[in-house]
Amino acid sequence: MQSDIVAQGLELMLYGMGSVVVFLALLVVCTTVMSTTVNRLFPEPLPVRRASRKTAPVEQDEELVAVISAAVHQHRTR
Amino acid sequence: MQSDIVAQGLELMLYGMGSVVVFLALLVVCTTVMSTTVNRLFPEPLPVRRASRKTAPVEQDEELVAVISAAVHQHRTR
Amino acid sequence: MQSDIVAQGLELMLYGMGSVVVFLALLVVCTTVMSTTVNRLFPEPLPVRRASRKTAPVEQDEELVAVISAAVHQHRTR
Amino acid sequence: MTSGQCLMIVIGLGLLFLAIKKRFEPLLLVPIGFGGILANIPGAGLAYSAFENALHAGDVQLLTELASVLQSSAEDSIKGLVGAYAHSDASTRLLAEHLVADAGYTNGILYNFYSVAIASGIAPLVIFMGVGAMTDFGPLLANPKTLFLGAAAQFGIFATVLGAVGMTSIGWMDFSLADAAAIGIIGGADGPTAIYVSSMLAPDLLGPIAVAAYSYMALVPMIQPPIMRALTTEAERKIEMVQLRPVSRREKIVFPLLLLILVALLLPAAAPLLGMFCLGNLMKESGVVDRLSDTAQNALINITTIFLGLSVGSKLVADKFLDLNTLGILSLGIVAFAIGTAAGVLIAKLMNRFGSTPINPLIGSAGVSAVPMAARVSNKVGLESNPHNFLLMHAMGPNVAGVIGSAVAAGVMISLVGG
Amino acid sequence: MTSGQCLMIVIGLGLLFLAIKKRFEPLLLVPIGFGGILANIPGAGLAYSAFENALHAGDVQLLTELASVLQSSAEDSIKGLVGAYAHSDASTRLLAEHLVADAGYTNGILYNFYSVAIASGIAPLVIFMGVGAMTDFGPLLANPKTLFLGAAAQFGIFATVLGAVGMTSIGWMDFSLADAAAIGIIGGADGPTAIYVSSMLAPDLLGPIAVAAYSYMALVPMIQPPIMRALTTEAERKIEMVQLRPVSRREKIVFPLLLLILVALLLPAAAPLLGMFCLGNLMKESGVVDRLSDTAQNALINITTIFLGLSVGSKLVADKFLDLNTLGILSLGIVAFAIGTAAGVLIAKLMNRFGSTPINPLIGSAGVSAVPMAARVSNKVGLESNPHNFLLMHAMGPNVAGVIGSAVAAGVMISLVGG
Amino acid sequence: MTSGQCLMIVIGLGLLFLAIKKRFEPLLLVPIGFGGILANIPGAGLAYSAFENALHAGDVQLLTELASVLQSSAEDSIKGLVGAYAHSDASTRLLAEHLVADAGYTNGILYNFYSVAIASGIAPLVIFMGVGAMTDFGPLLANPKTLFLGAAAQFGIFATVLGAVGMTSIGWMDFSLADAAAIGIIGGADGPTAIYVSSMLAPDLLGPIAVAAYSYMALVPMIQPPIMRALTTEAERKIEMVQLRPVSRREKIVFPLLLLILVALLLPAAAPLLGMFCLGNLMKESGVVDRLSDTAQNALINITTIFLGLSVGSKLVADKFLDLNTLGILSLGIVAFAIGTAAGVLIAKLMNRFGSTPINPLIGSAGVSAVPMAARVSNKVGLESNPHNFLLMHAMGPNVAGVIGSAVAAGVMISLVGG
Ligand code: NA
Ligand code: NA
Ligand code: NA
Repeated sequence: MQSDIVAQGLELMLYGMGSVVVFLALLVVCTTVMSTTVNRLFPEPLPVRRASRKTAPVEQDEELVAVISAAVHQHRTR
Repeated sequence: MQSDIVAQGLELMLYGMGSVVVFLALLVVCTTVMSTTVNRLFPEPLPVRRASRKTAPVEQDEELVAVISAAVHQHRTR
Repeated sequence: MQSDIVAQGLELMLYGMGSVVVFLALLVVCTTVMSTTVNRLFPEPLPVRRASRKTAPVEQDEELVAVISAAVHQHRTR
Repeated sequence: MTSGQCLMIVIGLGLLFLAIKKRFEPLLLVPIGFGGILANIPGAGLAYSAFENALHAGDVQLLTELASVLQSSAEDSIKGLVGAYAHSDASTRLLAEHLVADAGYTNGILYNFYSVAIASGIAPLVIFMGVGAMTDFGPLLANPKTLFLGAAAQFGIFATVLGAVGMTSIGWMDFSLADAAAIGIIGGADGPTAIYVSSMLAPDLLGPIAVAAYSYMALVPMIQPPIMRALTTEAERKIEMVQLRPVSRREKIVFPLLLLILVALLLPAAAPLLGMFCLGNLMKESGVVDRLSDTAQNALINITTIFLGLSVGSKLVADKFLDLNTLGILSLGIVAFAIGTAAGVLIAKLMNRFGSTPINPLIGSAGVSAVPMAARVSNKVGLESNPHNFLLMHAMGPNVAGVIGSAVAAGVMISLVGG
Repeated sequence: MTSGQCLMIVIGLGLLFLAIKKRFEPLLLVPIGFGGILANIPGAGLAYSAFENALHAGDVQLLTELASVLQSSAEDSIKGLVGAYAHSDASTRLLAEHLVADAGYTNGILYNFYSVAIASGIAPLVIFMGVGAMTDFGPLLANPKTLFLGAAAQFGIFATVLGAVGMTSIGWMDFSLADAAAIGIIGGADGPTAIYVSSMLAPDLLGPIAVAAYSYMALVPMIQPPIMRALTTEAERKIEMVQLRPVSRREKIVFPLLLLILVALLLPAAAPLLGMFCLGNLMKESGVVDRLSDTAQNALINITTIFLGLSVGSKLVADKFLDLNTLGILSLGIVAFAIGTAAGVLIAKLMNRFGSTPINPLIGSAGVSAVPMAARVSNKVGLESNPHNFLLMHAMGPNVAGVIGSAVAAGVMISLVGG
Repeated sequence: MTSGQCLMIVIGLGLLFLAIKKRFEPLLLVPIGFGGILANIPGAGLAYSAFENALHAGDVQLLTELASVLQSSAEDSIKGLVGAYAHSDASTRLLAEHLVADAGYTNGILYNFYSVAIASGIAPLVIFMGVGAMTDFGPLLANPKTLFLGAAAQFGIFATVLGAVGMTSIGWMDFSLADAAAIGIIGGADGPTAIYVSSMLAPDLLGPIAVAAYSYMALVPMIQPPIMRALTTEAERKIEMVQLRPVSRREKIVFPLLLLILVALLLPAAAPLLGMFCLGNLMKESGVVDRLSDTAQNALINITTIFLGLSVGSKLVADKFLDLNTLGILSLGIVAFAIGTAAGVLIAKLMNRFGSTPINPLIGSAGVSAVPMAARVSNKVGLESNPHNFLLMHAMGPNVAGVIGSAVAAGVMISLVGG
C-alpha cells in the first residue's frame, strides 16, 4: 500500500505534468494563430488610438511640468 | 382554461394599468402640494447657498486655467 | 427573587467595574513599560523619517502655491 | 460537449461582442455573457446545484437512492427527478440534499452566486439603491405632470402580458400567468426591476428575460426613433417647452420620503424596490451622509453588478435557455418596448391637446425609462426637427418617472400574481 | 395600518429629521430611521421572518398545522405561537420552517439583513475594525494615565445596570439581568459595542438600545457641559496641561498588539470586539498594508454601516418597539451618560489632587468615548474659562481610552451574564 | 493557556514581525498572523465551530448526548467525537448541530469567516478575478513561447507531490495523495491557487500550506538567485533579448476568451480559477467596464483579502497546526520552489539551444509566478552580469504564464484526486 501511494504519486506527476505541458503548448499554438489572424484581419486600428489616448495626458503633463518649472525658475531667480 | 388565462391576463392588465395610473396621479397631486408647501413655508434659503457652494470651485478652476494658460503662453512666446 | 436580581446586579457592578479598572490599570503599566523599552532600545529612528516623508509633499505644495500665486499676481498686474 | 452547450457558448461570445464592440450595456452584458460561457462548460457544473450535479455525474446507486427518497420511479430521467425534487416538500428536499452532500457533490460557484445575489432578492435591491443615489428628481419635481408619461409608457408592460397569455391560449407557447407577468416587465426597460420580478414570479425564465431587458435597453436608440417619428407631426416635434423652474434642496429631500409614504400606504408589494430606491436618493439629497451615498454609487453597486451579472449568466445554461419559450420572450420583449414607446408619445400628444403648457410629445417616449438613454433619444430626435430645441432636461422627468412607474407595475404584478 | 405602525413611521421620520436637519449621527440614523419606516409598512412584512410572516398572513389551516407542530394549543394567538416557537428545540423549529417554506412564505429583506449583519455579529465587528483603522492612539500613549479616566467613565454603565434591575425589583419595568447589562452598555457611548452586546444578551431590546445609544451620542454637546461645569471650579477649568511628548511609530505599532495580548490573557470574551479594533489599528499604524487600511476606513465600513443601520431599523417594528420597556431604556440611557460623565470628571479631580502633573478635570468627561464629540466638548468648555487652553489633544487620550473601556466592560458583561 | 496556544501566539507575532518589519507579503501575512493570534486565544473559541466549542466547554450531560447521537462511546475524548462527527452522514451531523445550538453554543467568528470566504471557494476566486484585472498579458502575447517556461516551472509542483508521497511511504509523514497534491501546489507560488486547492483537497492542512506559500513567495529574492547562478554560465546571463513587438488591444481582448475556451474544452476542473482570472482580465482589457475593473482591483480585492487572511489565520489554531506534518509541509514547500526555479532555468537553456531567437535563461526562473517578484529577480540577476540588459518585460511573459500554469496544474490535481 505504501508503494502503492508512490505509484499513484508517480502517475499523478506524469499525467499532471503532461497535461500542463500539452495545455500550454496548445495555448502557444492558438495564441500565435490568434495574434496572426487578428493582426492580419484588423491591422492595428486601435493601438494608434490607444497610444494617442495614452500619450496625450503625458504630453500635457510634460507641458505642465515645463510651465511650472519655468515659473519656479523665474520665481527663484527673481 | 385557455380562454381563462386570457381573462386573467385582461384582468391583470386592467387592474395593473389602473393601479399604475392612479398611483402616479396621486403622486402628481402630492408632489405638487408638497412643492407648494415647502416653497411657501421655507422660501429658498438653501438653493442659493448650494449654488455658491457649486460655483466656488468652478471659479477657482477657471482662475487656475487662466493662470496656467497665461504661463504657457509666456513660456511659448519666450 | 426581586431582591435577588438586585443582588446579582450589585455583584455585576462590583465585579464588572473592578475588572475594567484592573484591566486598564494593567494596560497603563504595560504601556508605560512598553514605551520605555521601545524608546530605549530603538531610539526614535522612525519618527524623523516619517516626519520628513510627511513634510516633503507639504513643502512641494507650498512651493507650488507660491509659484502659482506669483503667476496669478503677474497675470493680474499685467 | 453537447451542441446546446456549444451554441450557448457562441451566444455568450456574441453577448460579449455586443457589449465590448457595440457598447450594448457593457456593465451588465460583460458579466452576463461571461457567466453564460462559464455556465455551459461541459462537466464543470458551475451553474448547477449539488443535487443537479449529482444527477448529471452520479452513479446508478445514488440515482436509485435519490429516486426512492423523492418517491419517483427509478427509471425516471434526470428531468423527471428534477421535477420530483421541485414538487417535494421541504423535508424531502432536505433528505435528498443530505444524500447528495454525503456523496461529495457541491453547488457550482455560479449557483452559489445566484442563491446569494438573486434568489435572496438582495442584488437587484442594492443596485436599485445605487441607482436611486444617482438619480436627480429635479426635472420631475419641476414638472410633476411628466409622471403621467411615466405611467403611460408602462402600458407596454401590460399589453405584453396580454400578448404572452394570448400566445399561450393559441398554443404557440406555454406561459403561466406568472410567467406572462415577468415577461411583461421587460417592457419596463429597467434591468434590476425585471430581474427582481422574474426571480420571484418566474425564476426559470430569468435568463432570457434579463438578456432581453438589457439588450433592448441598449437598442433603445434604434427601436424608438421610427416609432416616435411615425406618431408625431413635424410641427409637434418642433414644440419648444418652457424652461424648468429651479427646485429647492428641501423639495428634493422630501420627495423620496413622500414617495415612500405613498408606497407604504398603497402598495406594500413595491416597498422593497421603491424603498431601496428612495433610500439611495435620500442619502444623496440629504447631503449629510456623502460617505454612504458615494459608496452606494461606486464600490457597492459595482461589486453587486459583477455578481448579479454572473448570477444571471448562470441561467443561460443550455438545457434551461434553449427553449421555444426563449424565442417567445425575445419577441414579446421588443413588442413591449415598442408599445411602451408609442403609449408614451400618444399620451404626451393628448396632454398637449388638453393642457395649458406645451409639451413636446417626443419626451413621452422617455417614459419607458432606460435611463438616461431614452431621454437622450428624445433630445436627439427633437434636435433633428429644431436644432435649437434641447429636450434633454425635459425628458429626464418622464425618464425617472418611468423608473417609478415600472417599479409600481412590478409591485402590482407581485401582489396580484405572486401571492 | 395599525396605530402602532403609524406611530413608528412618524418616529422613523423624526429620526430622519434629527439626522438630516440636526445632524444627529446621520451616518447611522439615516439608515436606522429609514429602516424603521420600511419595517412598519403594513402588509409588507419586511422585518419579519418567514415564520412570522406566515403567522400574520397565513390561513387557518396553516396556523393549525403550525400549532400542532409546535405542540401549542390551536387557539393560541400569534404571540402565543411566536413564544412556543422561541422555546422549541432546533429540530421542531426546523419542522415549522419547512411547513412555512412549503406554504410560500419567505423572510422579509430587512430580516435577512439583520440575520447576516447583526445576528452573526459580523457588522459591529467590521465597523469596529474600521474605527480602529481611524483611531490614533498617540495622545493615549503620550499620557497613559488617561486610561484611568476611560475606566472611570464606564461607571455609568454599571450604575445603569443597577438602575435597571432596581426598576425591575420595584415593579416599574420587567428586565432580566441580561437585559439590564445590555441597557447599561448604552452608557459606553459606543454604537457598535452597544449593538454587539445587545445582539448577544437582549436581541429583543436591540432597537431601542441602538436608537438610544446613537441619539445620546449626538446629544453629548448638550448633556455633558452642565454636568462638567457643576462639578468643577473655575480654577480647575483653567488648568493648563503640559504638552504631550511625541510618540514614535514603533510604539504605535506595538500598542495594539500589547492590548491584544492582554485581552487574550485576561478577557477572552472581549476578544472579538477588541481584536478587530486592534487589527484595524495595526493595519493603519504598520504602514505596510495601506490598501487594506484605506478599504477598512472607507468602502468596507460604509457598506457595513448601510446594512447595519437597516438591520437596526428592522428592530423598530411596532409590536416589538412600542413597549413600556422602551421608555425605561431611553430614560436609563441618558442617566448612564450623565453618570459616566460625572464619574470621569470626578476621578480626574482625584488624580489631579494626588498626581504630580496637572490634569484639567474637563478631560475626564471625554472618557465616555463618543469619539471625537466628547473630546471636542472638553475643549470647548475649557476654552470658555481660558481662551488659550486647547484641551483637544489631551482629551483624545481619555476619549479613545473610553472605547477600550467600554469594550472591556462589554466583554465582562458577556462572560458574566451571557455564558 | 496551553503551551501550544502560547507557541502559536508567538508564531502569529513572528508572522506579523516578518510582514511589518521585513515586508514579507504584508497584505496577506498581516491578517493571517493576526487571525492566528485570535484563533489561539484560550477560551474564546473564535476559530471553532459551534460543535467544537460545545466539546471544549460543554458539561458531561451534553457530551454524553452528543456521543449517543454520533453513536460513539461516551468515554471518547474530544478528538474521538470530532472524528465521529466528521465521519457521520449529513443528517446525523444536523442532529448534533441542533443539540449544540439548543445548548447555546455558536460558531466562532473566524470559523464563520472561513466558511463564507474559503470553504465556499469564493474568496480565492474573487482574488483571482482581481489579479486578472491587474495582469497585463502583453509581454506573453508578444512572445508566446515563454508559456513553455511557465509550464516548466510547474515541475516543482509535481516533484513535490512525489516527495510528499515518498516521505509517507518511508514512514516519516502521513500524507494522503490528496494531501500531497495540495502540498505540491505551494510550488506554484500562487497564494489564491494554493488556498483554493487545499480548501478542496486537504482543508486540514490549509493553514501550513497558505503560510508556506506566502512566506516562500516573499523569500523568492533569497531562494532563487543562487539556483539561477549555479545553473547558468556568465555568457548565458549576458544574453540580450530582442525587443518585444507591440501588442494590439484586440489581441489582448481576445486572449482571455481564447484561454477560457481552451479551458472549457480541455480542463473543466480549472474553469472556476481560470474563468474568474480571465473575467478580471477581460474587464480590464475591454475598456468598456472600467468601473467594474477598478472595483475588482481595489475595494473588492481588498475586502476579500482581509477576510481571506483572517480565515487562513483560523487554521493556525494550535491543535491543528502544531503537528509533525506542518514541518514536512514547510520543508517540502521550499524544495518545490527550488525545483520549479531550476526547471524553468533549464528549459530556458534548452529552448535557447534549439530555438532561433535568443532567450536569456534567467527569465526561466520567473515561470514559478510569484508575480511580479520573480520577474524582478530575473531582471536583477541579469543586471549583475550585464548592466545594460533589462530583462523585466521579457520575464513578465513567463511570470504570468506561471500563473496560468499553476492554475492548470491545480485543475489537473482537482480532477484527478478530488473526484
Ligand atoms: Na420603466
Ligand atoms: Na466608552
Ligand atoms: Na505558478
